[in-house]
Amino acid sequence: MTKWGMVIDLNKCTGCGACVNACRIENNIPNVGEEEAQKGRALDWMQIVTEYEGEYPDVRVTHIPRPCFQCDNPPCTKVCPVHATFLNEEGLVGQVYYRCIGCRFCMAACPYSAKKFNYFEPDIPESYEGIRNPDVTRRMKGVVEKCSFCHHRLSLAKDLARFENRELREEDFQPACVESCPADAMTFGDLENPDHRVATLIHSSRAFRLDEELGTDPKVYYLKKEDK
Amino acid sequence: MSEPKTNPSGLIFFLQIFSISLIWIMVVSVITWILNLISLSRYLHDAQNATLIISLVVLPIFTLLAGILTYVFIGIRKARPHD
Amino acid sequence: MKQTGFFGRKELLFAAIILGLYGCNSTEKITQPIAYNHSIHVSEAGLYCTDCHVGAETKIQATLPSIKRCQTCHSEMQGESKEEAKVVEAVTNKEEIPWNRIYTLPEHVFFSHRRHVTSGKIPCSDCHGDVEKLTKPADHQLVPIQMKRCMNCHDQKSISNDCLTCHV
Amino acid sequence: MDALRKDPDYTLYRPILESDRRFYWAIGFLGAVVVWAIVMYIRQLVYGLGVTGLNRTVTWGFYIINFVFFIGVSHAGTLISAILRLSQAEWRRPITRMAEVITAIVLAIGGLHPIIDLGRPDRVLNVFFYGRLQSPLLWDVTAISLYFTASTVYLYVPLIPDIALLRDHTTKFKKLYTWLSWGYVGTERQKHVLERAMSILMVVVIPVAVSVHTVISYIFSMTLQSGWHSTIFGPYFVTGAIFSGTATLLVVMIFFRKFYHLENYLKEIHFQYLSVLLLVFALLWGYFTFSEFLTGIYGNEPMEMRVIQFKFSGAYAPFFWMMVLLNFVIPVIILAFKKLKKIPGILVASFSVIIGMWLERLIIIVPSLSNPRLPVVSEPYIPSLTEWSLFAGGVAAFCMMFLLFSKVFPLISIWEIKDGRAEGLEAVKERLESYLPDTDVAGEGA
Repeated sequence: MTKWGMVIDLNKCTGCGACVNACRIENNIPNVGEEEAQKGRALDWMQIVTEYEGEYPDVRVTHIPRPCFQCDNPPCTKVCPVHATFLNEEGLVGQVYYRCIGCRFCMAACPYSAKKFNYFEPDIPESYEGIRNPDVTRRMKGVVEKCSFCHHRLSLAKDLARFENRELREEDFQPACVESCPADAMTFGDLENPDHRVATLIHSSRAFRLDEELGTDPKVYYLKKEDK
Repeated sequence: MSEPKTNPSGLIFFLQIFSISLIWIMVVSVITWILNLISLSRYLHDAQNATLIISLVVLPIFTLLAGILTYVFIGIRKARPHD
Repeated sequence: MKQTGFFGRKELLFAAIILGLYGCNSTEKITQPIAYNHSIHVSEAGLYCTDCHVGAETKIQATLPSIKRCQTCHSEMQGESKEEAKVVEAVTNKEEIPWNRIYTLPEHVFFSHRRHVTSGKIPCSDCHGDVEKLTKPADHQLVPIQMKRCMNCHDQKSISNDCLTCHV
Repeated sequence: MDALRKDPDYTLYRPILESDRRFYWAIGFLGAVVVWAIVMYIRQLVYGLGVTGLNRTVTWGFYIINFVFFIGVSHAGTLISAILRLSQAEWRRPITRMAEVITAIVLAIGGLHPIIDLGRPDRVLNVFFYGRLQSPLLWDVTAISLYFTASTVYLYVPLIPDIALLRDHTTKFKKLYTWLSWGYVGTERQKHVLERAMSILMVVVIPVAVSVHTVISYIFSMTLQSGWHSTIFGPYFVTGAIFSGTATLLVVMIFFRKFYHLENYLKEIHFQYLSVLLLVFALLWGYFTFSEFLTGIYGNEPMEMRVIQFKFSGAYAPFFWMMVLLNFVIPVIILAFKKLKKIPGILVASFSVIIGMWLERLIIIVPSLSNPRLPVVSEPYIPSLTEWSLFAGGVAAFCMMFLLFSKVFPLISIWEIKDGRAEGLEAVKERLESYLPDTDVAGEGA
């Protein structure tokens, strides 16, 4: 069984935000505008969480890109009253916008603040129509959304592989954030397939997951930042 | 003045029958609803058994409440003095 | 005391109106600019669906035929039909015929024709009905799009019914 | 009609028969507030939940606070009335009806709040078609609908004899009363039927009431959020619910005593007795709060501590200490001293508890959400005009529905008062004698 996962090397991550922007464009994430962003309603699926350690001038900054962790034991899917968010067979946590009733229980339950809520009708300007990704559903007001590991890309990759009558390869399916990372800090693949780089990377001595003690079993691993 | 009080006219009788049937319709729909949800959760394999029990407990209480109400309605009507 | 039935005449009328309204909620009929005859094209000209609706086998979307498709046969009259004359006229003027879509998927559904037609080997008529026997253009979906139908078929063919398969 | 005027309990009928100008003013004002709230809600429907002050991390605000608060208040009624009836406390007679009405009305209003809170209320039926039983929200739907049914039945059944009295003695709403009284005239058999039904209901309603608020607390305690994930939440919420409910009942009693001149029925002693309950629950609430925070602080789990510090000395400190003051210090001081425990004092204590319990719900919900586990930026939650309006609308709807109820049905159970006069005295005497040791048994043994 495949189990998609991601490894992010914090040593390499510079916090440039390319992944955030790639995600925005790939997934038709609307720009909420400055005023709304000030209120804390930005819709970015990929967020860079910055951790500061130490006092000035010896500050150590760690940038942690945070997609949805696609937990294997997701706290969000348990509480959804209508099966709008669920864990699928490949270990991806899905979010179906047309089923969601907008109770925001999953947001309250997610310990990683990975879910976002459309407080207003998402505004995608006319001029964006040409570059809008037709494979990703445009969200409507009042629903919760989140990172899907670019599942539409997986669909297309599988489709193409079947069409060309071959197995799915590692490079066939890469989420937009991984693809765009200029520092090559992100690796994506099947955690249970020994041929994929992620499968070996997660056994690295630097590998850890955020808030592992919660038992949520996230599928996004980080490689610890080390002083060089 | 006290003539229609124990032998209600057609409209009121209809309303009374209506209110009894309403509570039963509600109980039956709640039961079908919960059972439907249980079968759904079986299909999706996503509910722990304990959570099913929480919802199942509700059903007899709903039925009991409807039963009490019916008992009161019919009991009072039957026991009224005939004139 | 006046004896009346359980329901008066007014109530019956009212109920009839409600039921009538419920029954008549038929959808809008779709009309085509040209009364296209599927049956002739399939049985006499020996065409396949994918000859005109290109993309069904290789792409995500099947398409409505462009005028270039019609041009291959209808650059001049084949028969005597008035409808054909319209096609020939369009071909000579190099105008696209404004066909109207009957099947449109809601935006939140991802459906790949390639996956179903080529990989799944599902005949067109499973989802679109017996279009090949139609002598007039269909004015409604012969087999309506319903999630229940999709899920039943997926169940029977033991294909994943995971929501993410179709809804992203 | 004239016969009714000679009835010693004419005061109880009077609100139904006569309305003065104050009543219309009150209804007009409350109605305006409710209409305003509805307008604001429609605005929210059109624009989306963006009109509230909620944001990315604080996803639940006023609506859920009010939901928990209102459902809590609703506990007063049915529970208090059922316990008092079950324990055959004779002083219950003028109190039970008001308590039950509070439950039914507040529950209806509180039950609406989750729907107000939904981003897509148009899809609420999904809960019925595709609901998932493992979600605590689904347990809520079932529990609240059960509790609403139970408390409405429990309000209605003891109301039947009063409806029959109204049907026989008044001319207003004749059809309604005839419909709802089912031909009750008070024969022995009919009384027996009612008594049996009531005794079953009393027993059923208590566990239902307790379980409902436990289930509400599960919404929070089932998540992993620090400050919510606590085993004590079930009983803590139930205690808080009865606490705020009792306070509301006292306020309602004091108000209607003045408004409808019920001094002859709601005497000082009733308030004294009920306020003892309020005092007990104030202490109980203090105990629960103490254990909740002590375990958190002693364990010193970093996330838990962050939330606790946010409450103790952070942005929510004013609300927290205000809550302790209003919920514990003020009521305990007022109710522990006989001199202060008069009706004005009780009114002050009750109001302080109502506000304090609302703050408690705020303190439970917002600080946990404001402190997400990951150091993502969390903006402060500032409720918008829409949320305040809907809050005011909820309170106004409660007052208005209560006033309207008082114009159709008596707020004090007339038949229970009459029964108390006719049989209560004898029954209590008999019962008391049965408690006491028999005087002649000792002599026989010698």
